[in-house]
Amino acid sequence: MAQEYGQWPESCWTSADIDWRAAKKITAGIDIGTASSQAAILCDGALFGYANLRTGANYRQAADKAIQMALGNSGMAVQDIGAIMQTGWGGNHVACATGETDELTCHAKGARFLFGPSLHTVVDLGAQTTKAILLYDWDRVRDFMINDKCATGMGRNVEFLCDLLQIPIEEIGEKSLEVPEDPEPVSTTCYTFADTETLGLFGRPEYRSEALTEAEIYASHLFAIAWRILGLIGRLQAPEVGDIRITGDLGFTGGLAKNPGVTKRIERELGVTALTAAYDPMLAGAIGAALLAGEGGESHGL
Amino acid sequence: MLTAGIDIGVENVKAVILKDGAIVGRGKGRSGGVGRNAAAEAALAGALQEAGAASADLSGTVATGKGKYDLLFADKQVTEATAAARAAKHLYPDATCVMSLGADETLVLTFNAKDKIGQAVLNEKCAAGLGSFLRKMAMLLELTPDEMSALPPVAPGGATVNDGCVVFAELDALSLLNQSVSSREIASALTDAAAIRACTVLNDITIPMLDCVVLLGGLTRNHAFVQALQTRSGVDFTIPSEAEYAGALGAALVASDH
Amino acid sequence: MDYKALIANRRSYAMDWKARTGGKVLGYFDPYFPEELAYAAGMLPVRMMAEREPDTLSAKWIYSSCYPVKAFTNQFLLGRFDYMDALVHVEGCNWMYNAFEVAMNHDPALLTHFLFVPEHTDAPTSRDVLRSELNVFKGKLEEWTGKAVSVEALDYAIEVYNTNRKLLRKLYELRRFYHTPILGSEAMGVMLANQLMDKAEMNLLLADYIRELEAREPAGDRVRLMLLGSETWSTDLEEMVESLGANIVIDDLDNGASYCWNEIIPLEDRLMAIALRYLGRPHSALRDNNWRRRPQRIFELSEDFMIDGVLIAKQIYCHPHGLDNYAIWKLLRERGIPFHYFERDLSLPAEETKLRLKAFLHTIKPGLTRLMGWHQPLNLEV
Amino acid sequence: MANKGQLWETRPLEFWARAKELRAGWQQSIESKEQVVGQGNILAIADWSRAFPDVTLVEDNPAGSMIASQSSPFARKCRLASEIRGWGREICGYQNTCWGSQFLGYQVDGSPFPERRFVVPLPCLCDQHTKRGQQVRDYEPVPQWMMDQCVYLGPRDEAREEAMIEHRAFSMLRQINDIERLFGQQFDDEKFHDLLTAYSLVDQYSRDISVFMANTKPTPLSIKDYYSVYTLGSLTKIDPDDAVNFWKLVRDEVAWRAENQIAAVGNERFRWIEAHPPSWHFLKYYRYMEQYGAVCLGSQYAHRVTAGCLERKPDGTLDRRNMLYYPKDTPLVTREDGVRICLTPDVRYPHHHKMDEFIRHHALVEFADIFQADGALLAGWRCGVGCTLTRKEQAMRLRKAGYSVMFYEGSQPGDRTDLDEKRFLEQLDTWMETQGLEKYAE
Repeated sequence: MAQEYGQWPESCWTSADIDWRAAKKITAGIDIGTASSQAAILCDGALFGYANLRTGANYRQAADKAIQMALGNSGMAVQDIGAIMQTGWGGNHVACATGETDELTCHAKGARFLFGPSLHTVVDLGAQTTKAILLYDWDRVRDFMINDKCATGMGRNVEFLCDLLQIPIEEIGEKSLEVPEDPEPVSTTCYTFADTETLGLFGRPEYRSEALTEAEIYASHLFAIAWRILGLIGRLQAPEVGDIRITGDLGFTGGLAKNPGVTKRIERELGVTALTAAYDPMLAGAIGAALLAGEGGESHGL
Repeated sequence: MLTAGIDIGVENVKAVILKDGAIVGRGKGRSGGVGRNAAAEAALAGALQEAGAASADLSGTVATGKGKYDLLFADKQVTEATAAARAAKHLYPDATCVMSLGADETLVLTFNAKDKIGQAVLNEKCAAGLGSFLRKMAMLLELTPDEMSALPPVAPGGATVNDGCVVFAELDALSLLNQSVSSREIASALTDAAAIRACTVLNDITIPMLDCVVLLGGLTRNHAFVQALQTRSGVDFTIPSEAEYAGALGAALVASDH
Repeated sequence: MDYKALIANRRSYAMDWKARTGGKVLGYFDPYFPEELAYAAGMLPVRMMAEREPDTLSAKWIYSSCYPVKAFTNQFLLGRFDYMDALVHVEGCNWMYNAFEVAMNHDPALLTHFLFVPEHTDAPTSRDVLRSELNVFKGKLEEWTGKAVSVEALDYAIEVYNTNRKLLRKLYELRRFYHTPILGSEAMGVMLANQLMDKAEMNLLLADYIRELEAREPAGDRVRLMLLGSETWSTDLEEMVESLGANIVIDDLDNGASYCWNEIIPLEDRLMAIALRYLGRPHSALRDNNWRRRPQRIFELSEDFMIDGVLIAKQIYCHPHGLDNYAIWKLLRERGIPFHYFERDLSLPAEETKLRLKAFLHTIKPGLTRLMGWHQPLNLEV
Repeated sequence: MANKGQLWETRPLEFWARAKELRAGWQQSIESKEQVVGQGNILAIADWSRAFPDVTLVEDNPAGSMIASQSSPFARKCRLASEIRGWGREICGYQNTCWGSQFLGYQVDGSPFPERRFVVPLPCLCDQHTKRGQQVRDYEPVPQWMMDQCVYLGPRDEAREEAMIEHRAFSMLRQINDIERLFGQQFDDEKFHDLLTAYSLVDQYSRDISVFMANTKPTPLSIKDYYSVYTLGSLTKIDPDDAVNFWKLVRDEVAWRAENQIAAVGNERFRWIEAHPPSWHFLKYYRYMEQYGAVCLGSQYAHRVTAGCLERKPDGTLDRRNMLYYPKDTPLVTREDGVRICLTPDVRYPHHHKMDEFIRHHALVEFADIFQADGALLAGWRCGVGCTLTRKEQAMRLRKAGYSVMFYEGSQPGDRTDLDEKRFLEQLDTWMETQGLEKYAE
């Protein structure tokens, strides 16, 4: 098998310390995304196990595999879980689920779990959709913005671009930050435009004062993504006059949250430092779903 | 005289060694991003090996393709249009039109009475990256290139996706996936949508239809796509066996001019 | 009323109408097109429907543009509008103008006219210039049909159209009830069908339909939404909203509420009466620029129709509505009306739109949001 | 320019020095005086605001392009500021950049954005301009005077025009009266008269320049240079006499160059045309094309200055279509009549896309023919409706008429976001190569 450049390694973990048999309440959440799927199991509100894997073309299979991986060798079986909430793009395919809810609410709840109580603005950088969420109370959604149709699929496209450029996805972000100053971003309109532009940036110094370095090319691409996301965040609460601002602390979830080439640039433009997640930020949706499952299947914050 | 032509695209690099108008060696590999020069060197080495020659034997090396300016060792660069025109005219002296389908670019050329290029049309940005798009969708749907190539045409009343924009097409494909439509049916719809996008480039200058339209480029290996393009455009394409190496062939022909 | 069938059979309806009456069919797409005038000249004004079809043709004639305009162009080139004898463009959206040009140049036999309607609707001279333009158009119609447009014909047309508007307003009145008997998709379907038909015939159908609705058992609790944004050509968004337990009860779309909101006030000078009706219409986005009427109107409708939230669905690359976003967002935010803004094209991506709608509906307290205030005012100094 | 492949004699333009002086003088005049600054569009052939002592009307297109040329990152920030408040990507970057700076409240150097005291929105020409200036009124209520851009299609119809001109004249007169009343400014009718005659003369000179460019091979002036002085003709706020003298200077120099075969570009081998104003950052691409010996002759827009592009008269000579003619010795008319004269040609702007059938169908083919062009480079601006309208159809017609056409894309002339520079240059290479031209090494 040829080297895979565009994919995050799959991962799973099951707690060795928690005695699940003693737990009063066991709940699980499964988040089936278009590119990756996650499962999270909570015992009395504490994370007991999780899994993060590629979705592939079969949502049902991915869901089964995710929950099995999260259960690990703990001896717990699916039947032992009190309630299982499904969410995400394919969040209607999970055979063992007892409830279904929308992604935004899950991400809000999951992000508070991952980032703590000071969190007010969540930016979910998924493979397919990008969402900016403003929280209120403990974990309610006050307002949210989802990417324009033209800006869909940004996350997965980074994966594909890494594959084309043959640079591992874990490295592209760090590498892009090695530039002294960000070059002009490529097109922020559409990833097809952005890709064709990025692929053309190599070589040919006569067009520019000097040819772009490898790092500058990655920076150019990731800066464009960051810029597009910035517009989404800004729309949440644009002040009458002045620069973009956000309320309270900021947290990133989703696959691109692990790409500092995107997140650091957003932080720089906003002048803030984002909170650090206690676990893999891709788990926010699944953890949120598990928390919602624990609230007795109430699927939204009325 | 021995010349080399290298076609370095966004996905693959192809090298051809030409001896007195005949291909005597071919090489191919992935092109990568920063690794383009190395990839081209490797492809050229492969071609030379097949030709049983050494790089010192070459009297000229010409590069074409999106990465042509990344190659440190090429003597000259020519645009993809020139390379495609040279290759088509070399293979089919009667060609009246060439369509080249790459991973990133779709290109259509017509010849005028003097066998010079009359009009050249490059795809609009909305139709960029069709080859890459189909590969990306194959990855999403977990289908191999052979499976993509063997897809049936879109069935009447079958699933369809947006044909105006590949980004929207992808979104529609994901919706279909969620509605448990089979991967193959979705892939057929995507192939058709890509063919429609390619067809818009062709339509720009070739109505009424021209008699000998030569189809070149890597996408010609995808039979389902070619079939869909033929159906959508009504053009009966002439596809040479060297279609995939045509860019490199054209470049090598230019090299032999000097 | 089987509005779906009426919409689907629009071509055969128009052909049949032509055979029956010997009249000509006239296509238009701008909301400011003075239908009465064409109707008085014995023509059938029909709003053109943009429909998604595999499109290999439009790119040769037109670059980029919004998707409905691309679809129009493609449909023209495919001959889908072959039943139209005439096409009139009203000064307004430039992309639409481009489609008009393509149609005109592609088919020289098509009768075409360009009608200027002021974008500055409230100057004292606006009505004069519009009246002058209507007179020019009347002359053109007479040339096309070979017949003079009589005062009686004008009066009849005005009467038919006024009746039509009254009936459509009744439909909207039914939507005002908290437990309304009519769903948003049905109402929009009727609006769309209405714009494809001879109004004298449609009025009969409408009267029956309203009686039927009045007798219908009202539906239960549903989240009440308002729809803003670009014109629509289908009811798929309304249907999706309904599948999630909500209902669109009011809109401010050019081919929705704004189409029927005001009537012609009779004047001795019939053309002036028509001119005043169109200038006095609820503003379309492009014409809402001297004295703004849209934000205030949207607020008033939101109160009148007791809505819980607003959906703004803009066509991608629809700049008239893009230009109005600022004023409308600002108004909705200031008054604490929840809204969700998104862009769409002719097709609605099912899963992505559902994701938006579900999440949006979860932020609303049905029936109470409007009364209790959306959320506590946001403290920006957290 | 001593490019390899020199075919013709060439030498620098002499009017440059005077142009620079005028530009500097204008800069000084706006910096030194306390002005009532409005935002919007002049909407007429002559800049009427010049007839007020201290009124300046800033158009958001040039304001936006000035910001963009000063700092690309700041312009990007401006557009983002505009975007987050709802104005999307489909709105022209010129306006988004200018409005964005207003939303941010500061300019590129950090100083506060200058206050606008009135707004003049322009509808119709390109309908993205419809609400031009409106956002100023939305967040900081100031007076607004809107004026319709009335247009129609079909053969000239003076009766139809009359109502349109009256409609426009009413708006403009009201605007002038209101500015007098609100800002205590006196409108100088004599100066207005001078402006009209001056613009009329400038129009004739610019027509002559266009004729020289069209008739002479090699062209004595390329559009690259012409654009540098273009705004001194129709848009700027220089003194009317200065404008007339300057344009006479330019005309005379171009006439001399034409007579003596002095080329604008020494290696002219390929003449190409455009269809609309280029983006503000286009200079380097004109230069790039000159490496191939390809020289640009401009567009109908470029040859407009005050009215109409050229047409061939029955006797074979070239003349401007719809000449604005208001000679110096015309007796001083009333303000009302002046306003009507000022607005009349505007009803039928020939570079406009809405005009009589002949121009609309064949505008570019006719233009290419008159200017003896070899090909056309046409732009598709995804979000620039007014600049893109009918472009594809024109390309089709040009191709049919035997001209070679290249089409490139961007989001809009005021915004480089979508202009994939590398790809664009590759397209230029492709175009030139397929025309059998090779680049001369510098």
